[in-house]
Amino acid sequence: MKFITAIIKPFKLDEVREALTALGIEGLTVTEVKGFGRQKGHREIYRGAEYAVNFVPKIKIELAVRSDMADAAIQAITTHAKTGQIGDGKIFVVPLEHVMRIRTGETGNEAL
Amino acid sequence: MKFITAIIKPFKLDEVREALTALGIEGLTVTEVKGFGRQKGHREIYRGAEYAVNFVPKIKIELAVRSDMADAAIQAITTHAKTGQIGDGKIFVVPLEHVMRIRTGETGNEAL
Amino acid sequence: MKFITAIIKPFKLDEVREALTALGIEGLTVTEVKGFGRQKGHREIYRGAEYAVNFVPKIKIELAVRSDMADAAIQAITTHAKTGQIGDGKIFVVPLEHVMRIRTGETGNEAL
Amino acid sequence: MAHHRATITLNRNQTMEFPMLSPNLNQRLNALALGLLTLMMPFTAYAQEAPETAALPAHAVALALNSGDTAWMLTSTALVLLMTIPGLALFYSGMVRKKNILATAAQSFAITALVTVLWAIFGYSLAFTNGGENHAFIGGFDRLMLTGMGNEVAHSLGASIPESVFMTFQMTFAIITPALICGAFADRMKFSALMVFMAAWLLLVYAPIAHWIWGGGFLGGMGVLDFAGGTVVHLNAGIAGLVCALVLGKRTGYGHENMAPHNLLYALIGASLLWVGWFGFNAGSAVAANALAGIAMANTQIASAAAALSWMLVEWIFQKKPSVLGMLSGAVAGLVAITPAAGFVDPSGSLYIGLIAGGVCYAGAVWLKHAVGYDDSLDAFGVHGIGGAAGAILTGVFATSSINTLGKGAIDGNPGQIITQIEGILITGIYCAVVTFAILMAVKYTIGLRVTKDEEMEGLDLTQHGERIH
Amino acid sequence: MAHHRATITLNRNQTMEFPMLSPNLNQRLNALALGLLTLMMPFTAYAQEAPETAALPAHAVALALNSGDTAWMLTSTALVLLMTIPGLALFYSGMVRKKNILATAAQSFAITALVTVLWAIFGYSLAFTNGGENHAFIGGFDRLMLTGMGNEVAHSLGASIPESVFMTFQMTFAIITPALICGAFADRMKFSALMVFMAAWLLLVYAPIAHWIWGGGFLGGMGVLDFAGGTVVHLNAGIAGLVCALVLGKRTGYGHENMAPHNLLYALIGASLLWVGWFGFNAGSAVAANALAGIAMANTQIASAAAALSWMLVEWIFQKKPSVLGMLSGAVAGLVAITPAAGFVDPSGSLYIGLIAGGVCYAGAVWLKHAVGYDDSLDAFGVHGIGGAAGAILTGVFATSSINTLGKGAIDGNPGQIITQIEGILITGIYCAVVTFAILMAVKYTIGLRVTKDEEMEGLDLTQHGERIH
Amino acid sequence: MAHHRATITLNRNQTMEFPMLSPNLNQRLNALALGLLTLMMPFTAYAQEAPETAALPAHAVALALNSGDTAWMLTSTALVLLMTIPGLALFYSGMVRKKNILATAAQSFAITALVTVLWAIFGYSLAFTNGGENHAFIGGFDRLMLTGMGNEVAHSLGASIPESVFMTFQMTFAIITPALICGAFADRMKFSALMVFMAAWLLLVYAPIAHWIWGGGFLGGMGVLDFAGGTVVHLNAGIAGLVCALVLGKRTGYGHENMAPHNLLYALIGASLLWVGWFGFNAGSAVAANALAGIAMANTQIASAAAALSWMLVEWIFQKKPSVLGMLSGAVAGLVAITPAAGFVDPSGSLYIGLIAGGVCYAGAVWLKHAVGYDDSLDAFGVHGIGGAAGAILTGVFATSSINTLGKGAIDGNPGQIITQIEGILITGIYCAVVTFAILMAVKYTIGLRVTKDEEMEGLDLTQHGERIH
Ligand SMILES: Nc1ncnc2c1ncn2[C@@H]1O[C@H](COP(=O)(O)OP(=O)(O)O)[C@@H](O)[C@H]1O
Ligand SMILES: Nc1ncnc2c1ncn2[C@@H]1O[C@H](COP(=O)(O)OP(=O)(O)O)[C@@H](O)[C@H]1O
Ligand SMILES: Nc1ncnc2c1ncn2[C@@H]1O[C@H](COP(=O)(O)OP(=O)(O)O)[C@@H](O)[C@H]1O
Repeated sequence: MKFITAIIKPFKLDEVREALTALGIEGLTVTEVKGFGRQKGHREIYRGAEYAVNFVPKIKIELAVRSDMADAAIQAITTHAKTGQIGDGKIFVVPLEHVMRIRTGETGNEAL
Repeated sequence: MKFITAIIKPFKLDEVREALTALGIEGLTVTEVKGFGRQKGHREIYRGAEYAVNFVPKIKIELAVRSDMADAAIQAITTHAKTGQIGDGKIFVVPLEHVMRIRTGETGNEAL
Repeated sequence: MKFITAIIKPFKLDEVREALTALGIEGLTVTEVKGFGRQKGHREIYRGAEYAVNFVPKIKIELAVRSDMADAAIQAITTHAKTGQIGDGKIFVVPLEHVMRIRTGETGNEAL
Repeated sequence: MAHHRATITLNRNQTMEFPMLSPNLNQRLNALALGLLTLMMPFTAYAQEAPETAALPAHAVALALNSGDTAWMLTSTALVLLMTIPGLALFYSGMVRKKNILATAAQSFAITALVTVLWAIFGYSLAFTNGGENHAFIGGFDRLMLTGMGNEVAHSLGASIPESVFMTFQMTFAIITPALICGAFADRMKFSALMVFMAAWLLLVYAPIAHWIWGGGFLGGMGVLDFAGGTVVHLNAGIAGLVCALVLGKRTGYGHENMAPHNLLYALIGASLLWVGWFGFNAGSAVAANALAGIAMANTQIASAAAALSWMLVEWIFQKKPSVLGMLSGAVAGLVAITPAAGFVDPSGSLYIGLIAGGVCYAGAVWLKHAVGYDDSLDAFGVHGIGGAAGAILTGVFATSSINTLGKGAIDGNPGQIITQIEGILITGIYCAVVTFAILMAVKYTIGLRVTKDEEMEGLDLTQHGERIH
Repeated sequence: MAHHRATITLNRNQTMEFPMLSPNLNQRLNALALGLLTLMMPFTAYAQEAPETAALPAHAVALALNSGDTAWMLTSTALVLLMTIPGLALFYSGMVRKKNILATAAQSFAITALVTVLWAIFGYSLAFTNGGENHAFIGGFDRLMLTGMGNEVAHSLGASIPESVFMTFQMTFAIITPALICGAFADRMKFSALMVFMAAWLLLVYAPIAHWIWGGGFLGGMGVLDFAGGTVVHLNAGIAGLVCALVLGKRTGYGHENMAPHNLLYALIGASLLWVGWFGFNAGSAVAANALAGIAMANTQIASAAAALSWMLVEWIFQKKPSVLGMLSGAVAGLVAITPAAGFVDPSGSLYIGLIAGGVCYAGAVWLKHAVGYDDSLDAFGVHGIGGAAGAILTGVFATSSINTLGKGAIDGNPGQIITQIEGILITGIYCAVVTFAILMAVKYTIGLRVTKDEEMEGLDLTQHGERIH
Repeated sequence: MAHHRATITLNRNQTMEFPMLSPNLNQRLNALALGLLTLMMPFTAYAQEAPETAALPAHAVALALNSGDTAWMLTSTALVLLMTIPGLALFYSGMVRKKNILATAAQSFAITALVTVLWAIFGYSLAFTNGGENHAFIGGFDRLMLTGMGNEVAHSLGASIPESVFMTFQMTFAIITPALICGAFADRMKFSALMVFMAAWLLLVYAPIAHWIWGGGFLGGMGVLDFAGGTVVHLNAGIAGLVCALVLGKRTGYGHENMAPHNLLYALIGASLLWVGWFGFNAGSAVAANALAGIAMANTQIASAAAALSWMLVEWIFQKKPSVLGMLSGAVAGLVAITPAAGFVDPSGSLYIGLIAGGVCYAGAVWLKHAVGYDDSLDAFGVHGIGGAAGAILTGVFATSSINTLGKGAIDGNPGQIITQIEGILITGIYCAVVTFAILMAVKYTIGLRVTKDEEMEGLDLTQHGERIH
């Protein structure tokens, strides 16, 4: 199994989620994060002192998937999170050793 | 060492934390997240337009543990986070390569 | 490639970020988290009932780096996040299998 | 309200007083009325309508318009409304957890709407008109749906202002009293149950008690001093709150879960608006823009400040830190305690009342509540019940005829007043407790009082109103 | 304002009336004026300046100061300003998404500053002074930059208060009207465009219409009843809002994106302050502290409450839950609908008006908007346009001479009044729509009306003001 | 306050004036007093007590009650209290970081409580009673603990309102002045130190200066024009703030850390309530509901709006964007600048004063502060100090006897007034600076002024009050 972490632009969340659901992925976890990267943040003015805010609001999606689903999932995220403009985000994949569904105690693929 | 990520219901946090402390686990990190899964979110009404909020508030617990502690920790989380109802959450485990305590520079198990 | 997760004290964020940029690291993701560990939280009073808040506000930095950059990055974080007082935080490293930049579809090191 | 006590007196020995006082008084009044009216071009019309006033109901008199008094009472009405929305709405919602903020504020808002309509339909008439042979216990029907409240009529408790202003001013009191109760059962009552309970409570508890003390009923006749509503409003709401807290039971998780307020700044805005609005509540109860209103305002300000300081100090000593919530609660405690006394004591009296109230209510909200173990969530009883009782008794102590000839307290050589005050507290408190309990039972066994455990955990905002703060 | 109707009458048949009325009236006025003035030590000076008043412009009269009326009008002015800042600012910003909260609130604040200055320079003069041969359509230049508004002069619409007070009171009406429009185009108009649009709108739409109905223009002459501005303020703003919504188009993502309010508690504070401030708006429109002001306040309170309840009920039935936003919108709808009627109907009339307004505006904001498909984002048209029209018509139905001899409605045997009211609505609405559209076009093709799609997505707070709520 | 200047005059040439003026004036007053009193049934008692008034202290006169004036002053008092709580509390806490929001708001609230009690005990007496041979410098003890402030007495500065009202109105000024200082040392002063400092400052700085200018002291005698407190309140608070900023030093991280406000909407609510409340502050300073109050209100509104626009414009030009905080600061700057002038200039004068104030204070808060390098965190000096000084000088320029015979400025052919105004600024400023510095030192070397670096980093909410916003 794979643990996929994707950083995307906030307003793309619904689109990406629907795409993943379409693939039959039934669960994922979302976190509001701040990103630092090529895309520069906005500038705020305060009492004449204008300062740069280096961080851009982003959404982090974490989902555990069956190994054979990983590529499809990554594909889905890329296509639907893409705007072509700087700041679209990244996808990170790490091997997932063990999963358990708390409610049932199921483990492995059944737990996803 | 293992890096355990658990998604649980918010009001179960204190109970789970105490259980883990009882096991001698001295540290963990908590994040407020939004979950998407079998458990469906609430519905909000706004100017007659009722729309579904697909995401459910959840708590993510991240903790690094000694490999020999992993199962005990998972066990503790499962027992104390469980309500038996849909939405209880998941536990994910990935292998942890390296740990360091910033204050002391200790690494490996001492750093946990 | 490595996926580094560091828990640090909030007011150290800017310093750490600058240090990492100096190393040529172009991206990272930041999350506001609550930490539980040796450092104990503050106490709040409410209607005479004083209760301990076990969690301390922390910042989680996540960054994916080229394997050969990992040590330098860890070094940079340690030096700049350190105050020497309890609660400085931890650094966790897991192997990173796959990375993709959504905008370009680049993968591997180019995607970082 | 001081005036009615005068009326009471007048009523008691009409035979001797009225014959000689009223005629030439009325002459003077009419003269002035005429003089002022002729100055208002578009309304000269009304002057002609004067004869009509012959057929006035028992509670009413011909309007002897004083534009200054009227200006102040219009303002006071706005100020007292400000106390409930947004004042109380913010004070209470600032003390709850995020998931209940909207629902808590909505309770004050919905009660404002509900009581306004019920007060117009029957509340005012039952409380402030003449009840004939039952007058000692309840008013009559002369003003059902406010009929006949024409332009040239006034209530005998305020002959210099239009009855419409007096009615609306009283309406704002009828609004805030039930709204205060909500603090006791925060986070757990069904919205539907709340609406039903409050409607019944207004009819069966507030209207009668207001009549007893202000409307010409027996308690006023007994000589109970209650300048602006310490007993009618605060003690009354506090007792009702305690009964609610006991009947509904504790919030789920009370005691072990952290129920710290989500945003105390809301509570600070609310407490501040309560403080400012209280000028209308207390100084407005002089029903005139005169020296009595002035002293009432000064006393209100001083007592509130003194209580804020004393609560702060006590907490600083016992908790090592002066909490913001403590300052706010202290200020409100002082306002509650000075309410019955505002027009009867002098500034030093109000200073003492404030200092005492801050300490006593601290004990009530922090110590007594935990000792006895009920969950008076936002201290409706701890502050309004205890503060109201303390204020009533202290009025009996510090009332001085140098401020108001209608009130002599212990320091003015009339210790008996303290007994009278306590009688007032007991009668009101017991009646309120019994009837409140009955209403709660009726609601509980019909539509039910409390939300389900799951709803309570998800929060009232989403479950009762389908909305939330993001 | 009821008064002006009287003036109209005076103007129409001056030849016969003034000669006999004014002399001894003036005597009485001067006598009193003198009497009062001599009591104000530092100002005895003015007594001497009396002769000056000989050279008064057509709209003005000598001040016959009534301190009570003046006190109430000073207060009312403060209350109406409170309606816009922070009232409306909060009501609107509480309904938008986080990224637009500051910008939305800033619109009300900036408009307050802009209109104040423009009103002082030309607005007041064009609306409320005598326009000579064009008087039926627009006022004159006697008060450009408020020159000559000395200490002993009053406006003929309120002889008992200083003209400075009358001018400032009217200013607060001129402020809130454009501010209300903002609800229709929330989240998408450029701040620069907003400032230009509002300046032009005040000059070309508000000032003339205010003159037509209150300043002595032809609509008042036609007998249209508008006690406190249902047509001038609310219908006017509502129509302008609808045109704005249509011209600017929908918010990006409207319909599929979740645009739920970020923090409805702000909206609740705002609605509450609107409610309280409305006492100044409606009761202040009596331009005196008298029985008419009293009844206007009572009616305001009752209609607002009734509408809040009826909207709540309708929503409870159709949406299964009574939303907080629904209660707030209902209360505002009731306040809007009672505005033209406040000084013409009795409490039962206001109860009916409120109950109807709540239902009608619910239909407007929830059903009509989705049916027709425009994006009147915060329901400026749904509540103020529809509520304003409903109120105007219902005034024609429920006005009764038992409350105000100046207004007879259908229930008082004068069904024709309904027609007159509808005429007023049509004339105002059509003129407003046409001119508003023209102004929008002018702005659109010069500096542009709408922010870019990216700016809209990032939010107005950051893109228009470089600030945000953290 | 304009009135006292008249008194001054009277005092100066008593020998000739009083003998002839006062008797028949008093006759008139008493006549009226009697007339009015007899109309208030419950108080006829007081009529008898009239003789008492023979033994009045030097500062007092018999009350010649004007209910309209009293209504307005009761209202003004409520409005000025509203400025501090919640107005200033929100304005300031809206500008700080999340961790300091509650503590910042609590400063205004705690100062309100503290000053109220101290003002009642000694402040009022020292500022507004007769100090005998030291009268030029400080008042006396006739009103310690407000003794003898009966129902039939007035202060000579306002004979038509009860002294209790005058005292409470002045109290609200005494409250807001120290509260304004807090803006300068936000985020870093110990709560305990703040309480001690403010108590001493009220006694040693505010009370004397208020006496010098309003209470009959030497500055008023010099002819300094300060209608509503530009010098006593704003310049005074601004200077004290600057000294505090210098003595306490900068916030940790000032300059490099991002200290952006957490929630500017709070600041917008606060600024709005300051604006609305300022009507009571300025128009209330006429101590009557008359034409002077009217013009003061109009001027207040116009200057505030003009300053908001000019600050906005300047910022738009120099920062490319008009920030919300800029509009708010501009409005407050305008309110500060018009304060001393409100009752002396005409609308065009107030327009100029506003336009200038907006630009000057922008320079003070944005440019000067960074140039000199002190950390006047929320611009207490930048807005109130600089705005207060600018306003005082501009009063000397634009004061015109066509508005108020008591004030002639440069445009009225009296350039010397500018010098007088500057003298007033210097004397007040220097005295304030010196004594403020002394008090700070005393506190610093006893209980200490500043929180520890760790406490500052954790935030004042948790460290000073054990609470926080979640
Ligand atoms: N090496 C990295 N590790 C973790 N997160 C990263 C890394 N690089 C980028 N990110 C995340 O991806 C987001 C987008 O990256 P950015 O460089 O701004 O644009 P792009 O992905 O189009 O090059 C960043 O805001 C950050 O949150
Ligand atoms: N494949 C997954 N990857 C990441 N998080 C998941 C995944 N499946 C479920 N979750 C998280 O677990 C939560 C609970 O899952 P859900 O399906 O709602 O109930 P249950 O775990 O009882 O089947 C979800 O809200 C989501 O946060
Ligand atoms: N085993 C762990 N797993 C995950 N997070 C941890 C773990 N131990 C500590 N942390 C995080 O590191 C933070 C600092 O740890 P703490 O024990 O308080 O101080 P120190 O790191 O100096 O010993 C904690 O607040 C928590 O967020």
